[in-house]
Formats: sequence, C-alpha cells, structure tokens
Amino acid sequence: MKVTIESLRSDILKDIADISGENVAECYQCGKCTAACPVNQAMDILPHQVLRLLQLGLVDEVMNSKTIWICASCFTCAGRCPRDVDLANVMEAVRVLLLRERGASRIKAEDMPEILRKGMPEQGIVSGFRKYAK
Amino acid sequence: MRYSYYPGCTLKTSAAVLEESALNAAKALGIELVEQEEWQCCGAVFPLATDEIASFLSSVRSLDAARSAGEKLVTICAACHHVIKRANHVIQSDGEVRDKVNNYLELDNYYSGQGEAIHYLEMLRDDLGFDKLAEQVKEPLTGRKIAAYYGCLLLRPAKVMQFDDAEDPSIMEDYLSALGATPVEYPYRTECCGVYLSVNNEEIAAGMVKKIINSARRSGAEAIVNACPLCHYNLLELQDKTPQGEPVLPVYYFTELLEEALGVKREVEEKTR
Amino acid sequence: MKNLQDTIREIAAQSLARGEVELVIGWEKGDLWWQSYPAFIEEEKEADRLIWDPLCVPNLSRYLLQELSEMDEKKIALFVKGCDALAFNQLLQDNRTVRERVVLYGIPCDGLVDPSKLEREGLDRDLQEVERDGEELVLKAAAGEEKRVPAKDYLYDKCLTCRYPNPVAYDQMLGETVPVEPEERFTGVRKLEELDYEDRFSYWAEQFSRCIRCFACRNVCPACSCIKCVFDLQEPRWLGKATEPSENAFYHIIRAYHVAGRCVDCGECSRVCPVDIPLQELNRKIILDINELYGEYDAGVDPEQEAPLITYKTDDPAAFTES
Amino acid sequence: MRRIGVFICWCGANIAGTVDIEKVVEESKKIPGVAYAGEYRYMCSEIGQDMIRDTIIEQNLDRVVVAACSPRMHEPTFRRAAESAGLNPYLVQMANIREHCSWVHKDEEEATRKAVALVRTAVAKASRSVELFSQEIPVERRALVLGGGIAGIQAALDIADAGYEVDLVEKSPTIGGRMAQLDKTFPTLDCSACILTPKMVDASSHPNINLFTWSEVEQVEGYVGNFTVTIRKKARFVDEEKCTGCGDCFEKCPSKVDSEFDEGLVQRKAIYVPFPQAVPNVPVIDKENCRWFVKEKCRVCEKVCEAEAVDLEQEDELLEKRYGAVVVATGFDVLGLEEFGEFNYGKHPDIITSLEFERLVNASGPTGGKLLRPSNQEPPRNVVFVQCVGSRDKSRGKPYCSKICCMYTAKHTVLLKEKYPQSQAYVFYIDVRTGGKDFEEFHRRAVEENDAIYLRGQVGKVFPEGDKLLVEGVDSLSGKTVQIEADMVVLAAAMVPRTDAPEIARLLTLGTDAHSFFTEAHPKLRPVETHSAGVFLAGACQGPKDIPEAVAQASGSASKALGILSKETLLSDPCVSKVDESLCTGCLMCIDVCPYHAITEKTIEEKVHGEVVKRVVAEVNEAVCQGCGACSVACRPGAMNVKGFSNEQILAEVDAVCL
Amino acid sequence: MSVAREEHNFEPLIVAFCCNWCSYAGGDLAGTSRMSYPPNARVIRVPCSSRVSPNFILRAFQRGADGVLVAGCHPGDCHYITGNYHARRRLSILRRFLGFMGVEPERFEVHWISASEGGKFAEVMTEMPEKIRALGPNRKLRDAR
Repeated sequence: MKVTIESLRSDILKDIADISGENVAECYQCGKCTAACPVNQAMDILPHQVLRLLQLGLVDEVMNSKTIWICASCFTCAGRCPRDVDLANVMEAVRVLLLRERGASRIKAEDMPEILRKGMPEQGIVSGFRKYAK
Repeated sequence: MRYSYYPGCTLKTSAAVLEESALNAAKALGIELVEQEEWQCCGAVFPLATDEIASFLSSVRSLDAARSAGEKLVTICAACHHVIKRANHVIQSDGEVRDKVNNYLELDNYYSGQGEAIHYLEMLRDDLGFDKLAEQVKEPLTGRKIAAYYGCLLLRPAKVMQFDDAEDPSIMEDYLSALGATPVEYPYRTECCGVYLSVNNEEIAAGMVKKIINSARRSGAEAIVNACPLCHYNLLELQDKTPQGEPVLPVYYFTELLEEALGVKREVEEKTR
Repeated sequence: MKNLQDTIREIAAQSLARGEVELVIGWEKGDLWWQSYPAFIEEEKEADRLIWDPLCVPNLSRYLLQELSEMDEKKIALFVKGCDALAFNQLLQDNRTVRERVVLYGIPCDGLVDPSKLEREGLDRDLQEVERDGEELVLKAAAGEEKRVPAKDYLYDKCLTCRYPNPVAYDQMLGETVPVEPEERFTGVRKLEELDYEDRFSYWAEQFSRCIRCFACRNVCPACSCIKCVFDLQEPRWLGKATEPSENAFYHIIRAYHVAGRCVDCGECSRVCPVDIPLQELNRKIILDINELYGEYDAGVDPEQEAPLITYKTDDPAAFTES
Repeated sequence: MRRIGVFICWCGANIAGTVDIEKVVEESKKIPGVAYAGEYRYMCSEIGQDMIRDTIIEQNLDRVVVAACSPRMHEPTFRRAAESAGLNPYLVQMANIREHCSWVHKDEEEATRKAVALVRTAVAKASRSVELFSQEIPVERRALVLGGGIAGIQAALDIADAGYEVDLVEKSPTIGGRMAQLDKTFPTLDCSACILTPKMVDASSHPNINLFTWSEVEQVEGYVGNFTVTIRKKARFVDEEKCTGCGDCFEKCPSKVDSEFDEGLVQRKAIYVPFPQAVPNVPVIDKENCRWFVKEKCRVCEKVCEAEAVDLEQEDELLEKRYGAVVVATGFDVLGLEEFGEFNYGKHPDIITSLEFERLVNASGPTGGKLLRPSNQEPPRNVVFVQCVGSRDKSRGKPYCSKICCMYTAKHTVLLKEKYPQSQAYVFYIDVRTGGKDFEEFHRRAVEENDAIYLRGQVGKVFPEGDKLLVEGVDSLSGKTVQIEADMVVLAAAMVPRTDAPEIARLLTLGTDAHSFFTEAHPKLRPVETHSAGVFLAGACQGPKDIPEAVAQASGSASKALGILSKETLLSDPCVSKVDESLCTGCLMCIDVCPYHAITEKTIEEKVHGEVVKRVVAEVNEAVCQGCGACSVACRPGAMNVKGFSNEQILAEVDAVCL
Repeated sequence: MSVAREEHNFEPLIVAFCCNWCSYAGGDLAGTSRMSYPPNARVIRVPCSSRVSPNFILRAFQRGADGVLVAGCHPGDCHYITGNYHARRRLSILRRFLGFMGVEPERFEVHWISASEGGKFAEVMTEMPEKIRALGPNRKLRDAR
C-alpha cells in the first residue's frame, strides 16, 4: 500500500471528520473496540483497523469493506474506548458518504414484500432504511 | 403521577401488546400516561452524522410539548427513548444545533433542552420506586427464573443515556425482583441483538441472538424479557426452535410480566405479540 | 427642646468646673438662621454659648481627630446624636480615637431640619429660629411671629431613613429615647438599578460632571479619617488633579470603596456636597451588596465586630458570574 | 533619565519563529528610558548571560529587562547575571514573550505587536524598580517526613544520617508502605521484604529519627525554616512501652474485617499488627470494628494481655512540633475499577488486581506464597494479565501512563512460571514500555525464556463460564479476535494518589495536577521542590514511579531539606510588604487580613506643629511576611506597599500596557 | 493604541492581573502545551489576587482597557492560604459596584485558574475578548484626554 501526503490530507477524510465529529488521530490502536464488538467475527476488517486505515488515509479500503455495513451501531466500542473516540459515529460517517454520493442504497423497494412477510416490526424497517438507504 | 406519553410507530402496530400492557399496568399503578396530541415517528435510529439535524425535529417537538405541559416525557419503546433522550442532549450541549432547530420549528418559547425524557422503567424506579411497586404486586412471580435483556439502546452511550451502569446494569434485575421473580444474570445481557442487521444480514443477527439466548439458557433462565420491539423480534424469530417449532426460550416484553404480577393480565391473542 | 439645651449647658459647665474634662465640644449658633457651628468650650463660663435645636447638624465626632492629638492625654466631652455616635464608634474601630479620653453625652435625635426644604417653600423669610414641638416645627421670625408646620415634611431625607436616632455609644444619655421608625433606605439604589447600563452610566456621568473636587465629602466623612489621603500623594500619583470626568468618577468610586464596610450611612457626604451629587447612594449600594452577599452589617454599631471586607468565610458567595 | 537595557531572546525558534525579533528590538529602542536594546539566540545560555553582564557594564545600564520565557522559569538566572555586573538583582524585570506570546499566538504580526507591548510594560515596571535586599531568618534545624513508605524512610534516614533530627509521621499502624506488600522487585527479582525490612528497622532504631505511626498531620503554620506542625497521634489503645509483641490479643480478638495489607484477600482482627515484620511491632485497635467501641462489650484483648499493655481509655494526643523543612512522601493508591464493568472485577474472586496478585505470590501472603485461585484454592494454569486498566484512558480512567505496570506484569509472568512451570501467562498490552536499566532485557526474558504470550490489544469482556473465566480480546498484530479460557485474570489498575492528597496539599499549600498528584516547582529543573519553600516531594505522591526512582527522589528531597537545615539562617525573599509610617493611619486592618500574622502594631513619636505626639502604626516582620499583598489593598492611604510588586510599579505597568 | 481601536475592526484590549502561583502558571502551561488563544489580553503578574487593588482596575479602564480580568487560585488553594478569600469579597463588591456605575459586568471578570488549568486559561483568554467584542469599545470611565 502507498501512503502519500495527498491521501493523508484528502477531502474525504475531512468530510469523515466533519460528519462524525471524531478525530481518528486520538486512537492509539489498543483494540478495545474490536475486543468489545459483538459482530467482529462477521467483519472483513476489524473495528480498530477501520480507524488505522483512516489514520493512514486509506479511505477506499474502508469504503469498500463489508465491515461498515455490518456495524450495528450498538455503541459498545464507543463506551469502552479509552481515547473517547466514538467509532460508531465514524462508521456512520463513512456509510452516509457512500449513500449520499453514490446513491448506493443497500435496500431497495423491491425488497419490501420479503421484509414485510417476515413480520419485521416498523421500527426495524424504518431503521433499516435509515441505515441502508437514502 | 401524570406524564406526557410518547408511543412511537411500532407500539401502535406490531408491538401493540407492549403499549397495551404498559398502559394497563400503569393504570393499575395509578399512573396517568397522557398520550401527546401530535407526535411523529422519532426516526427509529439516532442520526450519528452530525449534519443530519432534520431528524431531531420530531423529538424536539414532543419534548417541547411535554415541557409546556410541565410533565416528564415517558416512552416505552427503547428505540424511541434512545432517540429522544439523545436529541435532547444535543440540544442542551450544542448551541448551533439548538439555534437551527429553534429557527426551523418556530416554537412559542425557545427550546433549550429543559424537557426531561424518561423511560417507563426509569419512571418505575425513580418516581414510583421499586419498593412501592413491590407493595402493589398481587400475584408475585415467585420461583420464575427470568433473564433480563438490556440491549444497546437504553444503556449506551452511558454518558448521555444515564440509564444505569452501562457495563453492569441492575435496573431490570431489580425490577424483576420487585415483581417477585428470580432474575437470572448472564454475561450477554447487554450485548447487541443485531438490530436492523436482521433486515438484510439475517444470518449475522441470528448468530448474535443465539449467543444471547443460549447464554441466558445456560444460566438457567426460563424466559427472557426486553423493552424493545426490534430486540423482541430478533430474539423471538432468530433463536433456535424446538422440533415443534416453538422458541426454545420464551420472549416477553417487560410490561407483560408487570401486568401479570399486578393481577391485571388481559387475554391477548398470540399473534399480536 | 429648651430643656435639653439647658441640660447640655449645665453638663458642659459642670464637667469643666469639676475638671473632669478640659474641653467640651458642642454646637453653637451660626451667623445665619440655618447655621450651627461646632463650639469648643474650655471655660465654664462659656457653656452658655451651646445650643441644641433641629439645625444642629454638624457631626462633632470627627473634630476629635484633631483635638485628641493636640491635647495629648487630656479628656474631652462630646455631645453625640445617633449618627454622631455611629461615627464615634467607627473612629474607635479605626484606632482614630481613644474611648477612655472621651466622655460621650448621648442626645436622642428626632430628625434635623433641611433648610433647603424650608427655602423651597419660602418659609425662610425673616426666619430666626427653628424649634421642634412634637410632630411640628415652630418657625420663629424676627418680628416674633410664629408659624407651625408638620416636622416630617422638612427634615433631611437622610433623617427619614435613620435607623439609629438614639446614640449607640454614650456615657450618659440626655433626654428620652425617641421611637425608631425608619423609611426604606435602599429605594434610591433600587431605582437606579432599574436603569440599563447605558442610562446608569449617563446618570452618574452627569452627576460627576458637576464635581468640583472640593473634597467636602471626604472632609466630613467619619470613615475618611486617614492622616494623609491617598489622593493627595504625589508618588504614586493615583489620581490627577483635573476635574476630568474619568478622574471624578475614579475619585468617587474609590472613595466609596474605601469606606465600604465602614460607612455608617450618616449621609453627611450628600448633605455637604455643594453641587448636590447624591453620594450617599454610592455608599448605600455597597452596603446593600455586603448585606446581601456576606450578611447584614451596620458599621459603627459594634466596634468589636469585624468589618466585612477584612474577613471572609470559606463558602462565601461570589458575584463573578452575574450579568 | 534611566538607562534601561532590553535583552530580547530568540529562544531558538521558540520565540523567533513567531515574533519578529528585529522589530521588537527596534520598537524597544523607542521606549523612553531605554538606553540599549539587543537580541541573542539563547539569552539564558552562558554567552547570553555574559552578554547581559558585559552590556550592563559597557552601557552603564541601571535597569534591565529581559524579554524571554516565563519569569517563573529564568528570572533567577537573569537576576544572577545582573548581579555579576554589580547591579542589584531586583532591578531586573522580565517580559514573558514565550509562554504568554509566541507559543500561544500564530499570527506573526499580532504576536510581535503583543511582544512589544509586553516589553514596554516590563520597561515601565523596571523604571519604577528599586534596589532590594534580603534579610536573615533563623532556621529550626529539624525535619518532618510525611509518609513512611520506602520514599519517606529513605528521606528520613538520609536526613538523620547527616546529623539532623527527623520526625517520621505515618498514617497507618506501621511504616513500610506499598513496598512491604510486594513480593519480588523487577528487574532483579530481589525479595522486597529482604531489602525493605532492614531499612524499616534502621529507621526505627536511628537515634535521630522519631517515629510517629498511626499519626496524622492536622495543621501546618509558618514558613520555610520555621514550620509549626500539629500532629495527631491517634490512640493506639496499646501501650507501646509495655507491649511485648506476643500476639495473644489478636489471637483472641473475636472481630474480623478485611485486611488492608492483604488487599482484602483475607481478614484481620480488630486489634492487629498489619504484618509480622511491622515496625513498630505493636498492635493497634481499629475503633470502627472493635466490639468494645461499637457495642461496649468484649475487652477480651485487655483480659488476655499479660503485659497489661492494652489501654482502652487511651485518647488521641495532639503534639505541636517545629521544623525547618518538610518532605512529603504520601505515596499512591490503586484506581477503583467500578467504572470498568466489562472486567467483572469484584464479581468473581479469580479476577484480581496486580497488587492482589502481589499478595498471592508473596510468601507472607494469604496462601503462604503458593499462588492459588481464590475461588477454589487450586493452582492456576492459564493466567491472563490485562495492562492499562484505567491507565492511558481519558474516558473512564486516567489519561497518564502508570509507568510501572509493564515491568511488574513481566515480573508476574516470570514468577508464575517459576511457581508453576506448566502454567501459561497471556499479557494483553497496548505498548510495552521498558525505559529503565535492564528493563527491556527483563521483558524479553519473560517472553523468550518464560513463554509469556504477549497479545497486542485490549480485552473486551471477562466473564465466568463454568469454573473458568472467558476472556474475549483482540490481537491487533494478527488482526484476529482472541478467546482465552483463563483460571485467573489479573488487572493492572492505574496508579492514583492517596485519597487524602488534596487535604495534604491544602495543609502545606502545595499545588496539585488535575489528578491530585503534587506538583513540583519545575518539571525538569526543580523536580523535588514545590512552590511552597521548604517543602519537598518524594515518591509516587508526585507521579507514578518505581522503587529506585522513588528512593532517588527521596534522597534528592533529603539533600534539599539538608540544604536548609545545614544553615543557621536563611536569606529571606525581599519581595515582601513594608509600611510607610508617615502615611499609616494606624487602622490596623492589615493585621486582620494577614494570613501569616506578620504584622504587629507599634507606637511611634513624631512632631506635629512643633509638638511631639505619639501614634500607632503597623509594622511588618519581614521574615514572616510572604509578600501576598493582601494588606496593601486593605490599606486605604497606601501606606502598605509590596516590594517588587509596588503600587508604583503596577500602576506604571497598567499605564504602559494600555498605551 | 497597539490593538486596533477602530469601531469597525474593534479588537478589545484586556488587562489581566494574574496571580503568580496559579493563574500565571496556568498561562505558562497553556504556552508549554502550545494552546492557542487571541492576543487581546496582556498579563500583569501579581503575587496574589489579593494584591489587586480596585485602584489598578479603575486605572486600567481609565487608560483605555476594554475589559479587566483578575485571575487567582481556586478558593481553598491560595498559595498564601487566604488571599483569594479576601479577593473574592473585595472584587465581588467591586464588580457589582461597577455595574451600578453603568459598566457592563462582562467588562470585569474574575476567574479561578489553577496552575494545572492551561486549558481553562486559554478558554478564558478566548471567551472574554469575544464577549467584549460584542459590547464594543469601552468609553465609560475612560480618560478622554
């Protein structure tokens, strides 16, 4: 991988910082977030690696990961972080940027009948759409 | 005791039993929960992106209405409580957002976070008192081993929610004890159930649910209670089934047990649960 | 009233005759109808110069400052009204007088006449003497005419709010004590506080603009008893000599601050001001705040009590976040 | 006209990087009274100081302004430089254009403008400066050491060995402190007790050391060279003279409470000696838990004591003592872990802190050094150590590094392996910090020879699963999450100051940081001194430290204290109050506001209009006055003034700063 | 006037009396921590907040200060034991009195800043100019000559 001054100072990193309100430089990679994460086993990159990749300006690797869509915003990582970095906010910022810019909704209208058939409560449907579509 | 009450979408539809049992029990306890005249969906998830202010508006409207009525705002659904409480916190701590929201809403009085959002359980613990609750129990749930499932939304982030010790909570166990039941503590009681992952990542959510359910069962639980329609759905639908197709561990809303213990249990059609 | 004046003369003569004191300080009639001067009586036979009437306003305690140091070790008799006694106690607290060397004769005071109030209504024409008779003043003109008016309408404002008309310090009290029925004294302060900051400033700027730096307020004040005033120093030069608005304000603010917690609220500053600056309001504002923040305190009542600005409590409130 | 010299320091790029030095020099030359203005790269260097000295002489300067760093940093340096040129040191003023200017402002133009203003202000102050001279004050040649841990013991021994009397005051019943609780010490694995106990005995038998255990300082008055301290000697209820140390009393005592010394792993009696090697080896009755004091029944100890040493009527004693210097060595505590629910500490007996582990491996500990699982008294096989529990954690714990955990954990893995060669240690760490002599080598030994597995990452959750503890963590180096079934989990909880540190700070007017560690006078150059003259710091009360550092600082403190005790008199700071008797009105309000009782009244005679009169004025005892200036503001006529911070100087500063 | 005084581009001048032991040291810490704050305030070092005479404060206003700050150790932490307790009374009375004279209270602030509170020092140094900027230049008590 190539780390360059351009990638370290890219606009998208600034957007992530602005939208999330978090400074990824505060992370010292102790891994507490990963250790605490209840869905870590399903992730392709681990929570602390998300922060590390962002520290190195490797935004694409984060954006193309499964991890950001697996994060359930359960805030366990945020509550235990010794550096007060709210990783849930960072994950959300990356998701939001993708959804806004590429319009790449993860749920489509045609999925609805199946979701409704399962008896999913309204809260689940709304939150799913809020998290996965724009 | 009189409160403004915010129901939320799900309690009016698929989780009707949660609302009905909560209101029924409140009535029995002499607590008046007055449904707000105009409420809108809270948005179900709190907007973590700092630039999504529009999602606060319905919360602030309800908070402001409760403040004007001079009442605390009670919610029963964990998700609604989470969103409203956090929205209030943002209004209290972020002047810029506060101004924007006020400009948009054009309320009679500037709203700066004076309203107080509490969850039904907090109402029982802090305003009524679990000791007073215990006194009103007519049919104690003696001998029933119940696991409390907290999930995420009530507890975290702890600095904002201030619901209980986020790592080692006790409010639901104390609640169960007040009802006469034997609370079962198990390691995964504060772990996430997968929430909306069940919409399109069902497998992952199922793995999370099984961890929770099996941990509770291994600790001797006969049933599990929760306070969130989505947790309820996940815990019920995604857990293992007996050969007869029954869930291996029954799942209840916390208020259902309350009704029962207070001796005001209604006959409920199974499918509304 | 005449009775009390006779008593005063009698006592003055006696104490000089017996050698109890070598000087008696009282009041004597001035050149004009409204004037009374401090009288320094050293001979028994001069005691008849002394008077007592509702115009005996000068505060005699302050004259001790100079008399005591000049008459080393000698004793002085002093007549004190309520406000004079407070002043005496304040001087005592400030180590500016010696209790043992002073014999205090207390005079209960039912208020003094403000000549300007009589002048305003033209009642001063041909006036020679003013006497108090119960709730009335008897105005005696040169031609022997007498006119009676309600006393209350013609007393000094400061007397209407007086809380200690009966002396708090005396060796012997002359006459009957008078009832204490003060009007609210902070009305003026509160009224000014209703103004916004700009209007308050304009108000005071206008008042101070009249100040001619005559120092009468300082010279009459029983709490302003320094041997050399800080404003008279050449080095460091705290304050210029010009009557420039900011310097005038500086002077009055610091003077009020210097008497903070020590002002006995006698109102002499306002009375003597030749340009009628309501100086007493400045002192009263500070009294009000001290009372509110650090507990009620009346300077001059008990010389043993610690003044509020030289003590503290660890949990004192602060006024640093108020706006 | 004054001849003021202005010397402007670049401080390398620290000042020159933001402030246009040339411009400041140029502007300084325009200030009335300035006869010379120059600059140099490092004014505090020898060359810089020489430049000041030489310029004073060459230019015949009568006042000096140095625009550089904070006067709290280098004022003494530049005063000395001026003195070497024959100028009174108090004619030097500093303009702080570094901490208060170049370091906090980014814009060069703004910073330069402010620097010029600060120089102008300092020039104004300097031009009103006058020569000041110190006074001699007598020294009480005895020392007080607060805290009887290894730092306090060392400080006391050093001072006593130099021939001065020391009172060593310890809050608990015995000296020894934290070191007495430890088993071995890193990286040499010396037995802690073996090296500590002789020192404890030395301290108790030294003719110059008076031991006051079970005692606390209640009040401190005075100033360097002359402190008056009230010590509360708490009732021990056992006569130290009569007690033979037989131990019958605590054998028979019926009340049990958790042992502080054993970190609550076992219980002690209400009458107890914390540990067998305690000094003094005299029991003490803990009133809160003694049946007699709680229920007025029992007195068993009294009955069984053949020496008749138990005295239940004993009362606290208040002793007033005088000292010339004080060494504070109050030590540390371990952070409470209530906020860290994910570790389940306190909910399972096999989840312990490192200090508890220390007791468990200790031969004098509750298991006789056998290291058994508290839950079932079986040897552990898998032991998980978690580093940084509450350290480096600004969210729920403390933001600082506790410094000693990396090393004692390495030690613990080695001790574990020594006891049970079949066992396995796992260490979750964020960074391993081994800055110290032989530290890195020791850590490598733990990994390479003792098979400790170091996992780089934190633990998310610890919970009981069957009779094991399930540990869920991460190893960030492999990028894998890790589950370990452990028999014991050891948490390296953060080091914090003693809970009464703020109270001690108040008594001695010490500064503390945000965590209540005492603040040293300068982080680099005055590491054992405090801002309270005559009070020195030793050990972990000042910040996390290991034993050799605590001992070194103790000896440093002792030598600083000796620097005071070795003199019969001290030179006072001349920047204190003085009275202008001609202005003093004698109201004596200054006496009421003086915190040091430094002002008294006196009667003077003076001529007024040809007559001699007496009057009262205030008088300042310059040795006692500390120069706060509270009196100067209480003084209406301006008779009371503070030398070095005089009315003239401050007014000149105000005028100049507003120009 | 070294700070821009024009109405349209008004930069307030603040005179800050800081006690040597706490607030001045807190200012030093803000510096060593490389915090950043605007240059409006100029510090005059005094031994203790109890050394700050109302005369100094008035003099500052007279000579053109737009605001005056007094900063000392937190009550209870005074290096001179009780100095700031006296300052608290004196300056509370003065602050109200200046308000009575028509001077906006925002122009005279008192803060307790310990030696370890570099952050607070920087915060006060940032916030006070902002408040005063909103009020505009001070003309009250100012020597117009």
